[in-house]
Amino acid sequence: MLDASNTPRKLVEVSGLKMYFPIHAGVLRRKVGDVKAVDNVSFHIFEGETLGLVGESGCGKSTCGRAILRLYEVTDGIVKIDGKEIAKADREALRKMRPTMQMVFQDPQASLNPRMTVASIIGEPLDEHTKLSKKEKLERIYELMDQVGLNRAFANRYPHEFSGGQRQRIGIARALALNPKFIVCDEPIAALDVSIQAQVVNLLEELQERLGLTYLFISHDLSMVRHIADRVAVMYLGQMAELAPREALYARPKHPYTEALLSAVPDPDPTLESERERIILKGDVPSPANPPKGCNFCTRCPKVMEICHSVEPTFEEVAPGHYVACHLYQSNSQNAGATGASEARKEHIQQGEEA
Amino acid sequence: MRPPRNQWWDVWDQFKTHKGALVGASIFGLVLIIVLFGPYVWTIDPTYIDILARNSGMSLAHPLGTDQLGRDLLARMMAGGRVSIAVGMTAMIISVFLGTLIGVVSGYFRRLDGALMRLTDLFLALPLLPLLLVMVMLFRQTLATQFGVNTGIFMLIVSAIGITSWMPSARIVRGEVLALKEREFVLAAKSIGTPSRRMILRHILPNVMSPIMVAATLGIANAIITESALSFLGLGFPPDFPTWGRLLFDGVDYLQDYPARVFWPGIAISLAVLSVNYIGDGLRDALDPRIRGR
Amino acid sequence: MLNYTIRRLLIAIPTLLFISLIIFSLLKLAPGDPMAQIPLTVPPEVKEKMREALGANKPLIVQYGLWLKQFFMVEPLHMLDGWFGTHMSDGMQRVISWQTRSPVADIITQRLPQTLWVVGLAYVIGVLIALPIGIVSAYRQYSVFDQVGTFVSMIGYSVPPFFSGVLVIVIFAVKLHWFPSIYDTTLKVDSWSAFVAQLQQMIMPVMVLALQTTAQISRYMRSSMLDNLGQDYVRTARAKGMSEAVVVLVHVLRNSMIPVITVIALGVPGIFGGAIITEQIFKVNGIGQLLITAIYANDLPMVQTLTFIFAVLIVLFNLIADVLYGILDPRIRYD
Amino acid sequence: GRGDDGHVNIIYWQAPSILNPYLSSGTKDIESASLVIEPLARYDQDGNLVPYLAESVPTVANGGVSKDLTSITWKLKQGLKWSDGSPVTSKDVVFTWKYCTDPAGGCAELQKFDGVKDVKAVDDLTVKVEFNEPKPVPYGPFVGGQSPIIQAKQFENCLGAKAPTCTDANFGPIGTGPFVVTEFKPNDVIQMKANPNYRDPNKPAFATLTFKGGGDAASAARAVLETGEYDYAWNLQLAPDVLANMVKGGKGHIVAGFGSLVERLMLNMTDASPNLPADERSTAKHPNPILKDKAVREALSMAIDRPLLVKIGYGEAGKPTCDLVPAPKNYAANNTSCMKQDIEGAKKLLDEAGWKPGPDGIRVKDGVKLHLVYQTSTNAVRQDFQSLIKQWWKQIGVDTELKNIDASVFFGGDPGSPDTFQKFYADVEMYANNFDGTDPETYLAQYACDKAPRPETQWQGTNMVRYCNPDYDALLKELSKTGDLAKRGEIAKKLNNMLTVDSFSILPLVDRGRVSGQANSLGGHVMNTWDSELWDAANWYRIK
Amino acid sequence: MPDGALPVLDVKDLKTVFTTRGGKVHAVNSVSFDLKPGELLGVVGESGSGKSVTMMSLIGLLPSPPADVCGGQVNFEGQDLLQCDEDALRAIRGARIGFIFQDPMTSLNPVFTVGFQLMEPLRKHMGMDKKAARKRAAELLELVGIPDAARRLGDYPHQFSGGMRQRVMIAIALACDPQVLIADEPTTALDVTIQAQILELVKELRQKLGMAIVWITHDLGVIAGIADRVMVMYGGQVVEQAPARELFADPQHPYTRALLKTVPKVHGERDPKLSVIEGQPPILMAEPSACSFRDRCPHAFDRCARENPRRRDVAQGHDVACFWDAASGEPHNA
Ligand SMILES: Nc1ncnc2c1ncn2[C@@H]1O[C@H](COP(=O)(O)OP(=O)(O)OP(=O)(O)O)[C@@H](O)[C@H]1O
Ligand SMILES: Nc1ncnc2c1ncn2[C@@H]1O[C@H](COP(=O)(O)OP(=O)(O)OP(=O)(O)O)[C@@H](O)[C@H]1O
Ligand SMILES: [Mg+2]
Ligand SMILES: [Mg+2]
Repeated sequence: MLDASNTPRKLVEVSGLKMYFPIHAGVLRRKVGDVKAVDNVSFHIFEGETLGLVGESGCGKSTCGRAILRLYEVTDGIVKIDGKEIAKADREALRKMRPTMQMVFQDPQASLNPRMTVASIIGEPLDEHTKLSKKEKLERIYELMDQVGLNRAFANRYPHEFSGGQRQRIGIARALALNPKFIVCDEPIAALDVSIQAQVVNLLEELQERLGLTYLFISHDLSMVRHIADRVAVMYLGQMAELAPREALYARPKHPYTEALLSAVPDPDPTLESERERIILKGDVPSPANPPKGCNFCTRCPKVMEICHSVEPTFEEVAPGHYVACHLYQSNSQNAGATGASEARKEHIQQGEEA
Repeated sequence: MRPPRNQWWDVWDQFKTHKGALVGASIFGLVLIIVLFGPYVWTIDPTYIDILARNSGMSLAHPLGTDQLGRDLLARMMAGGRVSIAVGMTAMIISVFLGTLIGVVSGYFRRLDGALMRLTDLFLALPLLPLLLVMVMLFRQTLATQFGVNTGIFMLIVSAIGITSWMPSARIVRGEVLALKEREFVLAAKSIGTPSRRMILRHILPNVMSPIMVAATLGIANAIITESALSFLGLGFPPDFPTWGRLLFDGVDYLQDYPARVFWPGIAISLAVLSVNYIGDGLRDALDPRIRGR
Repeated sequence: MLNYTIRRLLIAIPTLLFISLIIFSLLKLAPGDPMAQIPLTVPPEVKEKMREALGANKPLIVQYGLWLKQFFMVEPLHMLDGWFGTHMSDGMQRVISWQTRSPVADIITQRLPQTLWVVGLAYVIGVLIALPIGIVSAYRQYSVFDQVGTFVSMIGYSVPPFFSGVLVIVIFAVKLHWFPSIYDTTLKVDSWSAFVAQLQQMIMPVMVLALQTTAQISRYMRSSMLDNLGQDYVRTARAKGMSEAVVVLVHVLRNSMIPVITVIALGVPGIFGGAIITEQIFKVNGIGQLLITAIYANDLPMVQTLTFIFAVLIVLFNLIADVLYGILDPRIRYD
Repeated sequence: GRGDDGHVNIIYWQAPSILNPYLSSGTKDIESASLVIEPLARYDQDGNLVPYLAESVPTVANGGVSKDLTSITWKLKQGLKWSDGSPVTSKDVVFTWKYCTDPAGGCAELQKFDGVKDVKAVDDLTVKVEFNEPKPVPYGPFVGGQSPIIQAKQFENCLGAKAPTCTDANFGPIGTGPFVVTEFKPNDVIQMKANPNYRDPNKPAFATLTFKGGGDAASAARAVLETGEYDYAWNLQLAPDVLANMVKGGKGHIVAGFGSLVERLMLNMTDASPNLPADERSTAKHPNPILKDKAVREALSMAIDRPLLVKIGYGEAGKPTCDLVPAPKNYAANNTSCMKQDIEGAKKLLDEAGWKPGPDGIRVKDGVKLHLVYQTSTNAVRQDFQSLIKQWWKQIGVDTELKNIDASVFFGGDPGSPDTFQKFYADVEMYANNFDGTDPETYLAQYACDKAPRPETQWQGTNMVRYCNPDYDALLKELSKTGDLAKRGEIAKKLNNMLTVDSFSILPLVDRGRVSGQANSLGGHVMNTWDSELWDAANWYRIK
Repeated sequence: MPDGALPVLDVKDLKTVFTTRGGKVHAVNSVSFDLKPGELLGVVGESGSGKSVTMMSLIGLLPSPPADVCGGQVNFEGQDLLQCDEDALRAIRGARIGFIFQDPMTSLNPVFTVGFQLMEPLRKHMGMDKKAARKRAAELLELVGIPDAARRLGDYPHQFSGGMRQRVMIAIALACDPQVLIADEPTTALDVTIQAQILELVKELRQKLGMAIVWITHDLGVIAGIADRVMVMYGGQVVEQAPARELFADPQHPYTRALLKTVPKVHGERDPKLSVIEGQPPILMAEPSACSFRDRCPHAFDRCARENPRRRDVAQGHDVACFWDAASGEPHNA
């Protein structure tokens, strides 16, 4: 780990975050269990950086992002943004802090109220948190529209009159309205097509540079995350599998899940594509209501060991800034596991270097 | 460049393009004008009895004929229209307001849901007639002394109809709200820190407009007809106080001998109901920007 | 699903008790008197005596308690007695109508056939007509059929039955002599001619009632069909080479029926509630007429029992509607 | 011969709910029951008594009534049989008395047995009714449709509180009348067949009978007059022109008869102002500020065109009247002073009394405006009357506020309701009333001073107008002691005039007849207004 | 792939117009392409470029109104599909030409079991009885890699995950062994891992069954992995068509070039900045009379605004619709 004194400030600190959705059943609707959408997740984000968060559908990425912004009442854990505790803040305090943290949503169509004009959508946060005069407000709205590259003439239009990329810009303008420091981007490009994805990503990058924003960039598009993120976190079934600086993660993934994930991404190059061997994961993701015992990847892991079925691996730093939750790298696991792990590690590193 | 203009202009622009709605609106407007200003032109007192002119047919003196006491039907139709339309509109507004309020609250605040839905069951199960009897007995005198006989009874009738007809819309609205709550734009508003009240007013309500419009258009028809049944039961306006429903009801006895007596109020009610329905169709489209664009 | 049903049923019990208490208090509060229809020649003292004999002047809570006991204990026991020939309810007072001095339950059972035949059948017919109309007008949206359908159903909705009923009587009974103007509740269908007579006397009330049902249900059906016709799975079905009939009548219809079936189910209690005005006009002395005469006569036990049964039906059919929804739509499993 | 004429259909737009008049005295119940159970004697179309189960009508002259007027002795016809074949005896008559007078039974005809000390079976066929004090008119018990004889055997377990448990008996009493019940559906329909043990072996001509109930007067009329589905329809209270048009259908005709039913305006002598405390409104504590002036009352009466009211509301079925007791002959005062409308006269009268028209045309005196609240029950004809009268009164400078109240509330007598006709929280109210049988004594006694409804009596009482005149009360007392018919007539007329043409407290409007519809093919019926309309059902036959 | 074999599907000058309240939308403008037996043709292009409409026009799946397939020929097995009547088309749809739709979540009927939906075409086109159809349906599910297939026939779509639903859709499309399979963005809505599974599956099946496939997508990575030939669409027109390798190695059309550049790579060098195609896709309110890409094209010159470029061959099996010559960097003079 780098020395704390010369690293940038940690803007967001998450530790032990848990977000359980209760399951009720029976005649009396007693609680019979939980969907452990996010289960004991810890990480931090430095000021001005982009943390990519990847994983398969349903692994809890969105839930994690929403829990950080307290859009859900979190089950447990601490979330600090800009030094202030969020997870347990009272309503008024939370409302005061809303301007510092904002969100851009996955589905640009669904996240815009179809019955509001662009101006009123972008103006809504201003109404909520500022006391600008009508004229000032309009001025600010136009300014924001310029910022995200929307023609001012569109102010009176409705969301359905825009293309997906433009809609996403509206969403971004809304998020920027209050000069936030931290923005959670929940799959902002998933619903867009390639050429437009690039526009949106560029816009986000440009804004980050200009305004010094910090992003949590949620996506399952690994190539795009590689492009935009400084560090990347991989989630699987509600838990962190791996977190590492971008280059390290893409060049030398440690967790078998990350490997599989990376190998599955098609490359727009037929020559490469035809030669590449894919690691195809078998089966579906287990239900987060009923995760497997031990390591939660053990049901699909190509390198599964005996220990994986019984002991849950801890999330540990195995190289500077590189965290993994896998028995292959576990420092304090039992002997049998340890030998296996070190062998596997060797093999693994070789694989990574080949890629 | 145009500054953002009032959204209602957009609504109006779209409304103008809906043919059915335009026809409906013009007919309804015409009916309104006749009913509101007609009495200033056609000045016969609707309760004036001209016993010599009993049961006369259409003539210049009485364009729509007269009733069994020789009262002028045209004057009665206009006076009746005022009341019927006012009752229909007001009762509909009360009913829609209650239905929307309860539907939205129970859909939006999970904690209140169970209780409010049971309340809805309760109202669905209440026998209308005894309930009305009780209401009339308990409040008629007070209201009549407070606001005058006709206003008092008007208030009583519209609230009676209103509070006994909001349940279906409450159920529908609740369902819509439950679905809306899961939509991302609600979450987006939450992330901005929008409080519940504004969340409902700004994001939920406009999006449950279309079932509300349907409930409202049907509600007017329902209220006009219920009012006639109430007058019939003696719970309504004083007997010499004409309403369309009452004229229709009174006319039924004379159906064979003087069919015009049922024809005119029947036509008036149907026309009002139909035109309101088409207006509702148009409004629903006009209120939805997605349809508007097309 | 089962759990959900059971839980809803459990919640229904206190709800219903509460509803019944409210209804009871309302009925007591309502002005009027069981002796109102006694001629003015009967002196007040005698009326007072009669009231006393009925127990109509006891305090509200006593009367309510009595009704509860009679309705929930004596009546079920009596029913069991009827089935098994036992004598458990002997000597116990059943719920007695003030007006007829006879057990309320017996009269209700007597009335049910008429109501079911006429109001029930009208509902069924109304629904059966409404569904195809709704389907066709959605499938051919904005066609002439659709426009005319909208127009007619709105008219149907806006014409009160006290008008349409008398109109058909004047046309078909008085002028044309096709059908009787008065429903004969004593007719026993035991021969072909009796069956024809039954049909003849049912046609007009059924027609008037069905008009209203048709008007409403067809509107719901149409909008539900429209919602579903635009869905992706319709395209899939067509891509599989399915004929239009299969696409519309199998794939789309089943989905469209989901909301409509609940509307239909919620209308069923209305059958038992009767169609008061229509029953009165055609003299189909069913449940609706029973309720209205009981209300006019201030027959508290009768009104209370009828409205309570009605409340039970409403709560029950609310539940059935929800359960049906769950059954028809496999995505929804209430739990 | 019996049963030769097949089937007859009767429709009453109010449906019978029970066939035991002792448990309900609704007209529909009494009249339907009169097909099955019979009294000792009935009134005929002229109000004369005719024996039914009795051999003859007892009088002082034939010795049936004791000289001191304290007892009456009835003799039953020989060989009378119940429809189940058992003989009718004096025990049944005694039982009937016991049944009705049981304190827990809530008998609806209790007043029929007012003042009865004892009823004794002298022998199998002789019954003696003893009274507490002399009864000038001893024909209360067991006379008329309200007081038929029921079978002791059938009802012996139904005394008192057990009365309502005898559903079978209440729905299908064993009787002596021309028909027996085969099926009774309460509030719906009754099926009957000829009584095999009816005393006249040739009667009734009809083998079966259907008595349908429910609906409204218009449809009942239609069924008899236009479609011919029914043979007899009761009480066709419809606008006369509507009825006249239906008769053109050619299937039936109207039968009408006049009794003592009078539609009248009651003028409240006390103040009903809502500003008074609830238990002082309409009580003797506050005289009516407007109507205490006799001139006003008289003017109100003069302004009314009674013949026109009849023409519009009742046609053949009504006669204008100025009398509270219009019949029978012996008691009818036959006043005619009010028959002609006199608007100018009324105006003059008011002018003279100091009521001067205000700027809006409404008369005022001493700051009191001539503003009246006029209430009645909900009923199409009454509402037309209200409108007409309102207009006439307006012509003489009286402002009227109309109010109509559902009949079940208006006549309901619920002390909690402000809208009952007893409470009379209005200045004027309109309804119709009549008297049982042919003697108006109790009827006139309704206007004794102490019969006024007031809080102390839980608002029960019959003197709606709160008329209070010691002379009237004294005259009433005299009537109750007078046995001589002519003398009784004199006194009754005087009483009648005191209420109407002298004081104008009660303004009679219309002598209402009974109008019923009868199929042209139905024969043998004579309209009777003094008893059940179906009193002669045994004589009915089909015209072929 | 065997060159020169007769195409199974030959589309010429296909035109489709939508009539809307706002006016006519020319969604497909003179699209021509062919498909050889066993070949996999990739179709790429940004959203709204007319990919789906083209394919649906072929087999009459567009609702009419508003759609009107107003010109062209579609030769399939010796007949022109556009001239066929509804019944004939129905016999071909699902039986000879299979279709997989974009969104697996909504493309299955939620209230019928997967088995029912899978057996429907089998019973209709293959005339199987219930039992045979059920057996075949289970085989098909097995084929697309759904474990415990026989039992899952009784499940409803919502009981399947997105990936599995898409496999069901594939199974339905394959049910009657079609000659041609049209897959409209079958993996766009899915995760990379699931997408990888499905790509493998399609490769496998193609080998096994040997049918021709049209694969619509806007993910160039997917195309690179599986396509033999690629067709690039823009503004309702085909702008470039080439064998896959050649297209990626030597794109001719400026749009294709730009498109390839917008894609970030997951392996190899990371580009510091994504390049974008500035501007908006064209609004297709009229038939194109000029190059529809000219507003966004870095190489546009005056001719582009006057004339709509026609497709011209640049190499064997490689054509492009552009006035600009990529090789020379000069306007082409044909
Ligand atoms: N409100 C909720 N109630 C119950 N369970 C929920 C709720 N929201 C999410 N979940 C469950 O939590 C898990 C994580 O969901 P989440 O939406 O965070 O996934 P995700 O990683 O964002 O997936 P995607 O890529 O599809 O957006 C899922 O299994 C989901 O079913
Ligand atoms: N029903 C319709 N009415 C009017 N225009 C339509 C309709 N369907 C499609 N279009 C238009 O046709 C054009 C082509 O649409 P198409 O669906 O083929 O695009 P696509 O290339 O498949 O895009 P995507 O990648 O988003 O699926 C678009 O401009 C679209 O607006
Ligand atoms: Mg998500
Ligand atoms: Mg598409």
